[in-house]
Amino acid sequence: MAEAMMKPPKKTLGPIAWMREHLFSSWYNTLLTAVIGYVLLTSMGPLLNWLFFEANFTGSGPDDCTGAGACWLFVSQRLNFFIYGFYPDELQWRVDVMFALLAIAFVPQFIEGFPGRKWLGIFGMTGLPLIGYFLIPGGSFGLEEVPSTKWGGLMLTLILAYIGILASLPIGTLLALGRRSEMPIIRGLCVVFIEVWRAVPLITVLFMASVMLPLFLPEGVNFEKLSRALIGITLWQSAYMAEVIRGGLQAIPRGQYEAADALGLGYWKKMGLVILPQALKLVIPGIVNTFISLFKDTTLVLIIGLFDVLGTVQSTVTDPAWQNVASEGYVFVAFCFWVFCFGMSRYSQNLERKLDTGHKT
Amino acid sequence: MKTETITQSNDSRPAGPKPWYDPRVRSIFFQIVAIALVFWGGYTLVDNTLSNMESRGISTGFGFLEESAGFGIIMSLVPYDATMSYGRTFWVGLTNTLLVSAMGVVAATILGFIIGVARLSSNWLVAKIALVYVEVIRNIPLLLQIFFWYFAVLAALPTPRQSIEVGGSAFLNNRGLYVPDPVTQDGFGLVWGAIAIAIASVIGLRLWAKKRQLATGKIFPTFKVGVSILVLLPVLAYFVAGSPLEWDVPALKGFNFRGGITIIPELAALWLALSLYTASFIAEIVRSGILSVSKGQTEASHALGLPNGLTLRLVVIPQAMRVIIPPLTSQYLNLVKNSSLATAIGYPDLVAVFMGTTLNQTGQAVEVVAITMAVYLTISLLISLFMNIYNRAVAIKER
Amino acid sequence: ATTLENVKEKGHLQCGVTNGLPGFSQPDEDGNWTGIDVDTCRAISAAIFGDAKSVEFTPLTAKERFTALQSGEIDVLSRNTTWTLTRDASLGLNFAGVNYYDGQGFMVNKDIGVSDATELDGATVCIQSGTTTELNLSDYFRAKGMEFKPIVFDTSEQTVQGFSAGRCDVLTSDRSQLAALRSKLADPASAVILPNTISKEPLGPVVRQGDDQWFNVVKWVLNVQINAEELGVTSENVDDMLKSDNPNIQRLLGSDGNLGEMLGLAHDFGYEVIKHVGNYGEMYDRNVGPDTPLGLERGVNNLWNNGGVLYAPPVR
Amino acid sequence: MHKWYGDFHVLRDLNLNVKQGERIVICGPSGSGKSTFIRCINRLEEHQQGKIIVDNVELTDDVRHIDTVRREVGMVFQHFNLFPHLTVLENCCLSPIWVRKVPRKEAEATAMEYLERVKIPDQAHKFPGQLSGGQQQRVAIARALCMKPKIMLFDEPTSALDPEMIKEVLDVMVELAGSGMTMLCVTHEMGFAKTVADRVIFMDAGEIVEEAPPQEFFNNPQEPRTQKFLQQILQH
Amino acid sequence: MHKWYGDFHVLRDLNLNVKQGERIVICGPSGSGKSTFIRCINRLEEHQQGKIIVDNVELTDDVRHIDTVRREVGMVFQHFNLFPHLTVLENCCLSPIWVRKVPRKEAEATAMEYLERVKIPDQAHKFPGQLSGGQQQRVAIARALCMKPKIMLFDEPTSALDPEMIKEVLDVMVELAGSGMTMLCVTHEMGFAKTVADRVIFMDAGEIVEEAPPQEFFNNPQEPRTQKFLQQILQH
Ligand SMILES: Nc1ncnc2c1ncn2[C@@H]1O[C@H](COP(=O)(O)OP(=O)(O)OP(=O)(O)O)[C@@H](O)[C@H]1O
Ligand SMILES: Nc1ncnc2c1ncn2[C@@H]1O[C@H](COP(=O)(O)OP(=O)(O)OP(=O)(O)O)[C@@H](O)[C@H]1O
Ligand SMILES: [Mg+2]
Ligand SMILES: [Mg+2]
Repeated sequence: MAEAMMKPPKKTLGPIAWMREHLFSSWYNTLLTAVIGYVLLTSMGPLLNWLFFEANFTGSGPDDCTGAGACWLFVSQRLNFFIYGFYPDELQWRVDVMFALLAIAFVPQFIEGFPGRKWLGIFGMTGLPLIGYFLIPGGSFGLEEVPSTKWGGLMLTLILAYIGILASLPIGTLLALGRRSEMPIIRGLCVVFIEVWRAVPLITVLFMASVMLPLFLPEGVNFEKLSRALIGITLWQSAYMAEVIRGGLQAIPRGQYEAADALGLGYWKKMGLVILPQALKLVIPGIVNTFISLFKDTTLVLIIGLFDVLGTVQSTVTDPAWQNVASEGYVFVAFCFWVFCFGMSRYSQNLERKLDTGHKT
Repeated sequence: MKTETITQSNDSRPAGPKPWYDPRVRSIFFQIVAIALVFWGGYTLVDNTLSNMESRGISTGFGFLEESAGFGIIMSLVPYDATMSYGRTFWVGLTNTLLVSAMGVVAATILGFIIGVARLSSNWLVAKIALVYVEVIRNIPLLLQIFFWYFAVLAALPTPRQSIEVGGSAFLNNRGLYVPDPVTQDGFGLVWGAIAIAIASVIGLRLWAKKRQLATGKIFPTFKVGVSILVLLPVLAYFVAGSPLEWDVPALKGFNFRGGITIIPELAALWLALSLYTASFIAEIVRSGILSVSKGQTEASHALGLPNGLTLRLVVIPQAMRVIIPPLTSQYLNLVKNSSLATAIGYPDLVAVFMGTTLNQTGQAVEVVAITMAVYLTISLLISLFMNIYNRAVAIKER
Repeated sequence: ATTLENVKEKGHLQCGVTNGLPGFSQPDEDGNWTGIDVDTCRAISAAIFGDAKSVEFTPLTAKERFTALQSGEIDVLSRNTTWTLTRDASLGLNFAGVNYYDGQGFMVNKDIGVSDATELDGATVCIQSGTTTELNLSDYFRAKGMEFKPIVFDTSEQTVQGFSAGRCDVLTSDRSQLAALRSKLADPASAVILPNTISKEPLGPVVRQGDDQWFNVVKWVLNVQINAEELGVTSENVDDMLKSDNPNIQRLLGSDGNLGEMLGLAHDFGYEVIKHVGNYGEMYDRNVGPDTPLGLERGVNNLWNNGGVLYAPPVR
Repeated sequence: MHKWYGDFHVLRDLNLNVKQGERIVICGPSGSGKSTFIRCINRLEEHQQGKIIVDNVELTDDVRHIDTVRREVGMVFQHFNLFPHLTVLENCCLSPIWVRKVPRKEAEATAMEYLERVKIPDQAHKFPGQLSGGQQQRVAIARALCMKPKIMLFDEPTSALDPEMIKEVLDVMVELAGSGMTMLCVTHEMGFAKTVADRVIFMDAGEIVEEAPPQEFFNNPQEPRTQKFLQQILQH
Repeated sequence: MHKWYGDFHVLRDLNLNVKQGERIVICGPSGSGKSTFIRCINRLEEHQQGKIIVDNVELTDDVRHIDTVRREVGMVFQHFNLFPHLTVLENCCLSPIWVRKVPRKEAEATAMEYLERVKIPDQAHKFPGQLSGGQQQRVAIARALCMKPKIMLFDEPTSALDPEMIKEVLDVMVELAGSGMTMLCVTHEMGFAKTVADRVIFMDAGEIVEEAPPQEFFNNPQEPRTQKFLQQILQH
């Protein structure tokens, strides 16, 4: 009597049944649906009109913005400034190369099963910054020098975030190890360092880094403003990174430590070969999330007078030639950030899901 | 002969190894080195700073806190005018920071919980709206959102002369929201008393009702009765005392409103941006907290016959709170720190007033920045401490 | 090492300016800075290096500026900074002179129908943080027994944005800035600048205290420019003037004597300054004068013998 | 009764009649659908075809029916599923107080009674996390009993326990069986099955393969699949 | 040897002499200190009084001694503790390569040899997560063997396994015992003890209560505590 072929009775859901189940299952759900539906219907129309239907996309100057909608012309005319800042036009290919390399290294990370994506990722973490180190500022290999004061816009935002995260990873790892060390003084120092940095707002850190740092250093020792902002961001970020990594270290079962001990591995080998590879993999989502928040926080460099993408937009929306383009500018910046952050957060969520199931097997 | 021997012996520890092979000695050595490095680093830093400051003729010390400030601040919770000292500007900034932080924490928590639960709603539309909200808001820099709210709100509101009137006594315009300021007269003490009594009796009622319910299983309509007591008793006292309250109603004088209580747009925008932004994070925390309670728990609760609502209330939420609290704490800390972005739109918080104007007028950057950082450190330690205490109270007892 | 030596070693001058104020210091789209404060720095650069381009600009907000100078982040602060006693005495700074004599004024929206500052009782005032204007404002209203509400912004850009968004009735700043800021409004005609001037605002370059040589360099570059105008030396005729037999001009341009070397500069530093940047009048006309969008008359900023207060000590 | 997970036919044409007071042991290889079956009885899983009738109430989508059935059926899980934020006593009283609306005093007295029966009255004020596995499982049994159910379901109650604790729990279950309660128990403890079961049911691939009193089942299994399974289990 | 956890005296006056090639099985009730004892030998725990001498090296605080001892002693844990981020082969090669500084080629060859001995050479390039419990435990044994230790310690190697997998692992251990390796094994598998042990040691409350060859131990236990324990264990 094995009815192996018997099919389950299909629960068929027509659109009406679907709506009954998902929108109108009870009186308050019906009410909620009605209210939200009404608000959506009334607000989406004008918004879409402003964004697209009545907006101006083409033209050559402020006078071509005639429609009632947004003046995207403003953005497209200033796009060069928003992306490269003051970087000289004829040298912008160098930035473009970096953008391309960045895309080559990291876009495959989002594609399941892309051949060699692990190696591309490793290149992105090591080779890419090295190339960037020579390419962007120039000054060697016959490349014309571009001082950091000329960097700006999206490119500066990416540089700040990228270097910040890259440098804070090793420092954060050391701090996390220190915080879990059995030596009370080392642990204490790490705890104090981490907690202090985590407690202060980034803008005070940036303020210190940008105008006060030379006061603390011996006379004559000085770095340019960008490097100092980077030092501030990195130290601040590594405190957060340390906490993320500590979470990973704590998630590694004691048995792993003991097994490594039993195999005779010393402390650094134990950490480097057994514990950290597992812990770091475990916290990649956390690291990506930290990166996202750092990426957003780079906007604060605007307050210390660096022209990141928000800074460039802000400095142009008051241009008297263009009337009332602030909304367009801000929407553009919001969109830039949103695309990057949303992509990354999706990536980390997928990874989290994968790790989650990976654990159960 | 290769043997493994485990012998009992009454002599104490085996003879110690050479010091440099003893992990204890090594660890002490490393720690001493670390401490020495830190002290040396700290010393050079302080030394450099002092000598740099001296060679550049920068005045030092905290004497400046006594000097008269001489600049105005638009909003302060403590009495302030331009003749008061720089020390006072510190308190003005601090209270303003605390105000917007506290308001933000409350609003973000409420909103975050609502949205977090909405994410799990069975209503498709509600769940999707909550999802879109979270994904949009948390992926856009806060600074940008602050600018947006500030300038968008300002642009949307009318000038003082075209104020939006609410009931003839509250006014909304681009200078802020003006509401009447209650000025208590003699005899208002009676109303205060009534309020106190009402609150006390409602608490008593709740305790009694819970006890009765546990004792007899009967449920008392605490909420309805409680609200009635809270409203009726003070109102009654108010009329008995002969309406001892006058309202300082804002009025248009010259080109601005005077009188009443003002909520300035800077505060509103900052508060809005901070709450909306933080709420999107709290929503995710709440959602994952609820999801983290294992399915077995819900099943066991169902197997015991508890319906969905009670399962959520008695089994899921109490356990979810344990998962929610630690990340919630760090969101609160983030909110407090982020309130320092006030400086971008001119809300007079600690960073804007003290680390901004005061620092600039006195030029004593090291002292001012040190004080500011100490304040944030203290706030964050206090919040952590408070949250840890709570956390310990709700922690699961383990073997 | 002295600041001058440091600067020479670095190969460039680090100069703190505003982060955007037309006429004083403002970057264009390519990052080239212009303005009267910028030209002051260029003149110093010309005096040291014989080249007006060996200067890098650090944009600073008002509240960052002194810390930046104190810490050594910049060599000279040329950021429309008012010379006051406190700043001279307690901040560890020295004002090297005045490159623009200014006074604080008010700009109001036409609609509110105010024509004099005394009618401003109860006004909401937009203002830039960390300025003397913040203090003067408070003094002025207190002295007149009037009330006001200050809205304090970080940058002048935000101040204008706040004003044009209707957040405040009045924007207060130095009068020269008001003109610049007004030009940034979407509709400049909608705002008027009130006639009142409520303070003295001598603006000039600032250096750190305790390095007299550097102080002298900056001071005398400025004086050279003013003297040049008085003597009729311009960037156009400076080469001809080298052959002038007026001993004053000869000393100024270094064709006679080596006054420059006393300052630690080249003997012909005056020539380089005028050649690359021009005299004070040229600098003024180029950046803020009547033919610029700001359209400011010389007024008190004219030479002493032309009804102004510019009176530079002689180069001798 | 039939049940599907998506297209996967987990339970095929199960047909079982349990009399009051009967004690039934269900066994079978992993994945054969034992848990699923037992969870259907409590409506923790939905069945798609066929009828489940518990104490004269048919389990349908009607919430009232589900509630009624759940009150009459106690369940003990493999992983105990105690509520870690409540003490042992509170765990036991939760359902009586909130579902049956018994006064707390009374509920606590009953709970203590049952805790005594499972031999851990002294642990009443500890939290589950502070107990050993065996003790936790006994609390889970007491908790289920506190609802005074007519039927008890056990889903491998001992498989998450250490060997020594298994005995504690089995002892309690044997005692319970002696008291005449209707029991359905998924277990691999053949000793237990021999001692108490009225019927042993062997399931494989979602079907009931064999159904017999224990002596017969163990000594003289009919189906080849059962024989093979018993061989494996009894090997060591 | 004595050991304390704080004020708690876990191991009291243990005294044991193991000859080369001897196979010793340790049993005893839960919490009696078996694991602690075996972990002390490997210095995963520190002992506070007395001496532990392994292969003529005394275990002291000296890092060099600890290192030497750990090289000579292989350990297999209850929960396998394989490194999930490395393949089976990499797991086995880790210690030879990094501690014994064997060239990778050679280490891999040795590892394959041992994997063959535990009968899973075909799994060499899988990750531990892809293996069954029994296979994992065999990898753990191979990993310990790859260090070519003189002594192997087993801490309840089968207690985390399903009944069906226990046999696989025991078979490997029996084979290993046959090859003349010194073994200390904590286990409750009495069958195994009977087959291979030279001596069975019974511990309770941190003390060695009885110590005897297996026939004697099982058939004629001397101490009442041992008798009671054996009764319980053999009951089901
Ligand atoms: N939620 C689910 N979705 C899809 N398949 C499921 C689900 N739950 C169980 N199954 C499958 O249904 C089958 C029966 O599972 P069930 O848990 O009832 O088996 P079991 O006999 O209790 O096994 P065990 O002895 O391992 O507990 C298994 O093949 C299982 O993989
Ligand atoms: N880290 C520790 N701190 C304090 N007490 C401990 C610690 N580890 C073990 N103990 C205690 O030491 C005693 C011996 O523990 P051990 O794990 O050696 O027992 P065991 O014989 O291996 O038991 P089992 O059969 O359960 O594995 C137990 O009472 C245990 O509670
Ligand atoms: Mg099951
Ligand atoms: Mg053990």
